[in-house]
Amino acid sequence: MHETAATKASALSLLEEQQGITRDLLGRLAHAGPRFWLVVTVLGILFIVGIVGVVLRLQGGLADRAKWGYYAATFAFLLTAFQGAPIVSLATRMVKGHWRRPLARASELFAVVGVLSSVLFLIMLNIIPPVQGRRTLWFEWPVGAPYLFDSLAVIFLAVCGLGLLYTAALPDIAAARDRVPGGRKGLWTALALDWQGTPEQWRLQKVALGVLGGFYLMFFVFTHLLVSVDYVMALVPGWKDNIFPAFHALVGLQSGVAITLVALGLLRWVGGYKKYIDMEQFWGLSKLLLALSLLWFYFQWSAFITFWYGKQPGEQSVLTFLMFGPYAGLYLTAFLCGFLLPFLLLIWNVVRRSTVGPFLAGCIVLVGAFADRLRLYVAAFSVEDIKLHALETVPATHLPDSADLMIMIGMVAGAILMYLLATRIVPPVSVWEVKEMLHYRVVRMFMKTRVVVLAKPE
Amino acid sequence: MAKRTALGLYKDAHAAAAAVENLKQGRFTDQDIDILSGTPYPEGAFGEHHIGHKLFVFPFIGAACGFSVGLLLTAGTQLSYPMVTGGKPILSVPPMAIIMYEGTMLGAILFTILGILFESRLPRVRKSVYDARITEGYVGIRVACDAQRFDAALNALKQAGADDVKFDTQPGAATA
Amino acid sequence: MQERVQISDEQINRELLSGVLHTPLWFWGLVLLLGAVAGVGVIAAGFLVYFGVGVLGLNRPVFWGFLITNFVFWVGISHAGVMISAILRLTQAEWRRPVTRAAEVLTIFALSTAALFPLIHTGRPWRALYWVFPYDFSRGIWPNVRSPLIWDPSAIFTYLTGTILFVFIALVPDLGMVRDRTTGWRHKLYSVLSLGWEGNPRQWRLQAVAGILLSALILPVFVSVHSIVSWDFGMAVAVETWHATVFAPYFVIGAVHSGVSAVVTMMALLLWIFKLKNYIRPDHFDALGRLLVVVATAWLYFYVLDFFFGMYALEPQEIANRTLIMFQWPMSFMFVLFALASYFIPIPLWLSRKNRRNITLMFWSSILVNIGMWMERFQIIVPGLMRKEPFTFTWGGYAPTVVELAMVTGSFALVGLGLLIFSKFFPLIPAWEQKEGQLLQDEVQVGRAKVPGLVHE
Amino acid sequence: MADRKWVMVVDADRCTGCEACVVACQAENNLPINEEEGFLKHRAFEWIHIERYWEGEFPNVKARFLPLMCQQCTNAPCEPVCPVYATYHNNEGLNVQVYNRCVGTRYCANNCPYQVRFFNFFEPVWPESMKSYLNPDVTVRSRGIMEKCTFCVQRIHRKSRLAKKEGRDLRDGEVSPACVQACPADALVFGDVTNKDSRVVKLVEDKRNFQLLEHLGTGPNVIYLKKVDPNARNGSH
Repeated sequence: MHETAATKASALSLLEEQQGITRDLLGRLAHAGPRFWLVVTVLGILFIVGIVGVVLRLQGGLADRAKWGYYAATFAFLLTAFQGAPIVSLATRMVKGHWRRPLARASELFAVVGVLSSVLFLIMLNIIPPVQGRRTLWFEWPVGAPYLFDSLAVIFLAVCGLGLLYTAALPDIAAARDRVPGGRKGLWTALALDWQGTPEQWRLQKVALGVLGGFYLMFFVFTHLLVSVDYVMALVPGWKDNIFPAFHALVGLQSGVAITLVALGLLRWVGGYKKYIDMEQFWGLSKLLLALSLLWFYFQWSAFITFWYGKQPGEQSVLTFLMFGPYAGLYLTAFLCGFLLPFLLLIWNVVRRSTVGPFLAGCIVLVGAFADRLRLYVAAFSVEDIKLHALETVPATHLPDSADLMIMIGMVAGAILMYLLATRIVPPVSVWEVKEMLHYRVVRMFMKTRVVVLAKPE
Repeated sequence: MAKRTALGLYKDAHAAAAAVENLKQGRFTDQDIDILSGTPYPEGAFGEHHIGHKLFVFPFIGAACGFSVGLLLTAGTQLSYPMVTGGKPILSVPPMAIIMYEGTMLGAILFTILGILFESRLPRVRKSVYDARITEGYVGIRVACDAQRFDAALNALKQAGADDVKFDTQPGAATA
Repeated sequence: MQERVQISDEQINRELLSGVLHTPLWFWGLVLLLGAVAGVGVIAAGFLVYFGVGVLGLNRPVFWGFLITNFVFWVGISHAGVMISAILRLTQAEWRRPVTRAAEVLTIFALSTAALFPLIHTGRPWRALYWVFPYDFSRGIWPNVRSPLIWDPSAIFTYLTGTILFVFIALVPDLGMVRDRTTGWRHKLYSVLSLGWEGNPRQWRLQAVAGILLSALILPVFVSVHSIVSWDFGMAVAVETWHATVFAPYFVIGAVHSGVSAVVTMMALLLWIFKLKNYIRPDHFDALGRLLVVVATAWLYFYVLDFFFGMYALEPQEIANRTLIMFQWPMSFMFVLFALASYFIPIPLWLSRKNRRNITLMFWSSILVNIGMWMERFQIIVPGLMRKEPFTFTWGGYAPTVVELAMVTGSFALVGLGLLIFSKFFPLIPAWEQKEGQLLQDEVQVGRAKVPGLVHE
Repeated sequence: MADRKWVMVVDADRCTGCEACVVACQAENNLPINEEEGFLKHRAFEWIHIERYWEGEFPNVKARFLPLMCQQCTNAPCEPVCPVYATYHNNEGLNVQVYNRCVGTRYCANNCPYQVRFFNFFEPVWPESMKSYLNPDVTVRSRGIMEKCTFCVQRIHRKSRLAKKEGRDLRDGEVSPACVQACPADALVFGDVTNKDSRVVKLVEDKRNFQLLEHLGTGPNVIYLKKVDPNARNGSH
């Protein structure tokens, strides 16, 4: 039942619609409102405060590991939430979901934060003790472990993310080069590498996106494995928990989805992209978030039930240390915000099919992720003698001082700042992908009812 | 009063839709008209009204029942037969949680099945006019109405270009 | 889907019912063959029950062997059904249509077969009832809910019940169709089974909703089943290599790996035996292959986590166990076979689209995967027991006996037999879903090209 | 009756590995007769057995003997995994096995880190002439069930009944399992640690004491005393 005349007519209107989109989205690129710059300045100041905090910390020296717990947690949070976000776009791209198109860029843009976390990692390197004579991922590996390999992983991840972002944004950059006047034209011309959108270029871009996407996912999981073991598990004596690296990465995926939801909400309500970002995107992501939240509980439960049933003294002390002892509060927060609240929110289809509900769930999950990272890293860093066979005495809680607070707030602010600045170079809603969608998403009559026809090109 | 039933069979779904339209114009309501097809059409394809259902209530009731049964069994057996094993508490919650979870899910599934049957009005014992060709791609439009409006119904069905029209011979009785 | 065939509903009915309405000679031949093999297995089981567990190759410390391995294996296979039907239903993957029912039915028979093994291999099977059922009200003697062996039956029972009902609900429209095509006692039978289905909008609407809702409900069960099976081992503090936190997700993903491979095998067989080339097309194998590449890689990740972080703590048993698996004949040989079969041969093959669309190759490689996964289960269970405790004095070995081999082989025949008999009574490919798929096909004009599309409500 | 806590002390320094305890246990508890095949198949019944480990390099090789029986763990891993409560902890600190309940899942044996649970793979048989030698106080186990050292619970009960009749508490050393009774080197000492002036209490406090696989937290009620030999390794080889 295809009415050819209708399709022709729609083809014409389609063209106009596409031009409209291009003009609109690139127009926003040309000039940002004062409100934007206000936010940027505020964030900038906070970022500087954060840097000051780091400097203060550095004066305390690197020897005392316990002092650096909050710094490490902040780094871990960036690695978890911000760098987890791009996976949302690449995963949904792999399954060819049309609903993803308007949100792909919003999530990919978070890759720029990789630069910040790589810089932060420089200090992390000097905090952990050498591997000799202690339980470690590397056994007695001769050279470079863990420092070399960990930093390589972190840097690769960042580079891969930037590559992904660049490849995905290339057509839009070219469009900006052609249309947007002003000082940044030179930059765009340089970046666009005379992209003309020939079929070969498009095909190449598609392949590149696939490959980079796969690599990013693998690097993400791998980096989380290294960091989680070298900076958390290996520092807690008697903690042998082989699901932990997977859990660490899982929280990454979960909070990646969450932070994307938050970004979408802000783009919709504050950024003024209501036209493009609609319930459909929130709906799709909220289903993903629900699944990942369930997995959160599943992974924690598998670890818990094994230790609880095992009843070995070593296991018991780890449970008390990380869940029910000094960090019970943080763990409770992580549990509520990482699993229970989002679960209770998102099982209702009414909530999932809204914009506010998923946004809210996203915020909650982010809080949970941060609490979880604090719990793990602060706890692990507060252990004195890591060469023991089992944790004999549970070390006391380590409370944040002013410097810690400055670091935590400042660095997160810095990450957001980078994101905002990036949106000045690359439109936060992918022009070419949204335009492409108009081809493949058609509304038609099916006998007496309206239906949506989704086409999936190979 | 006596009701009679007619069934129009259409090879072309559009024709069937037209028949429904005719009937609607003939002041036949959705209650009188039944659309029988061997394939699920998108909702409203024949201009039929939206079908409401309360299926989503059932799993929650089921879950509640299942959960309580699970709780009863696990807690009850442990308390009524208090044996210390491996230094675990007499009322060990984590194992209970696992079994209660299974109970909950089982309850939810069972009630959902019941809900599906109930909401789709199955099983259906009372036989009415039917034709085997419906599961062969034909669409059947069935009208049940008072004896005196019966001819109007037949005409409406025929007008839309029915490939075949069947009806019960005498009021009430059905032929298949 | 790329190449699209439009078949008349009448033809669909005829082709999908041929297996139900006519019984060719080969059918009886196959039934006899499988029956014989299964029979041998049953006789072996009789042996076991009559003479005692001694007829198995078990000893101290290896108290669990082939039979438990086989149990885990079949539970794993049973995860195919829900993986395919539920997840693909929820994600509205179009290519699921012909695959779903066969996969679910495979689940049913695999699970029932699996459930037999732990029961038979107990020392006193005739007493094992009160292991499961809290029936002894008079004396107030109850099963011990703290034991994973009580969690198991509860999970399996839930999963089995759920799947059977799920299959039935999705079967009702087709039963109506069969009812219209049969006469005599069969007509009566199917009239009863189809609950007087006549396909009005309400029934179809509920059918659609039911698919989604039941999928969503059965998915959590699906995850829990193999997790709980894994906890049979994970809870055992005495066997260092079993006592791993990663076991639950690791077992589940492994189950999906072997299960989906089993579906590939079965689809190929269906295609060849029932000549269903109009329904099972290279596209389906392509899609399944693509899915498997992802699943298998995820499985490998968890395998590495388990294998590596077992040794991470450098406990003597862990080291002893790894040395046994990797370097000591014949385990080392098995280890190499396992690695090649379960991942390193099939996955590289499936990376190329050409191979994925080559059905013969998919058939054999998917069988290879399941050989590998059977070994994987064995390597988890038995070596752990052989090098259980640091008291080297009681380290032991294990070699299966004829009885065990017969029972394992029999189990395969049993599942095959079940599927065959099911296919005699019900169409293994959902006819109505097939028709719906055709109805919803559409195209979108992009420039000069016609891009295949789908109608969504 | 009053809660007791039975404990056995094994002095590795005194043990000569003569295996008298093994024979005594065999006779007392109606263990099936172990033939060669049983040992070859790893199916022999030895509720208590002596594990022999060689130490040191030739020429100065030393044999170390480790008498091993059910450790009657406080947190016994074997107990919670039994689906039918066939094994549980009683108020005398004993880990008891209920033969009638047992269905033979063998899970308990898998989950015993000391490997001291034994399974009746076949129906045990005795020659006609030996039927009359069976101990009437001890159940003869049928096939398909699990069994293990009970600290000769039948002796404990007989003596406590006697004590009850005479209206007194059990005297220290009054109860002794077959193995303890038979040990010529006096390497095995058995007693109730709730009775403060018993011999085991003193031995338990000995500075040489240790438990097998302490890190598992099973809390065994069998206490071992180290060999007084500078280059001896402790029990957990």
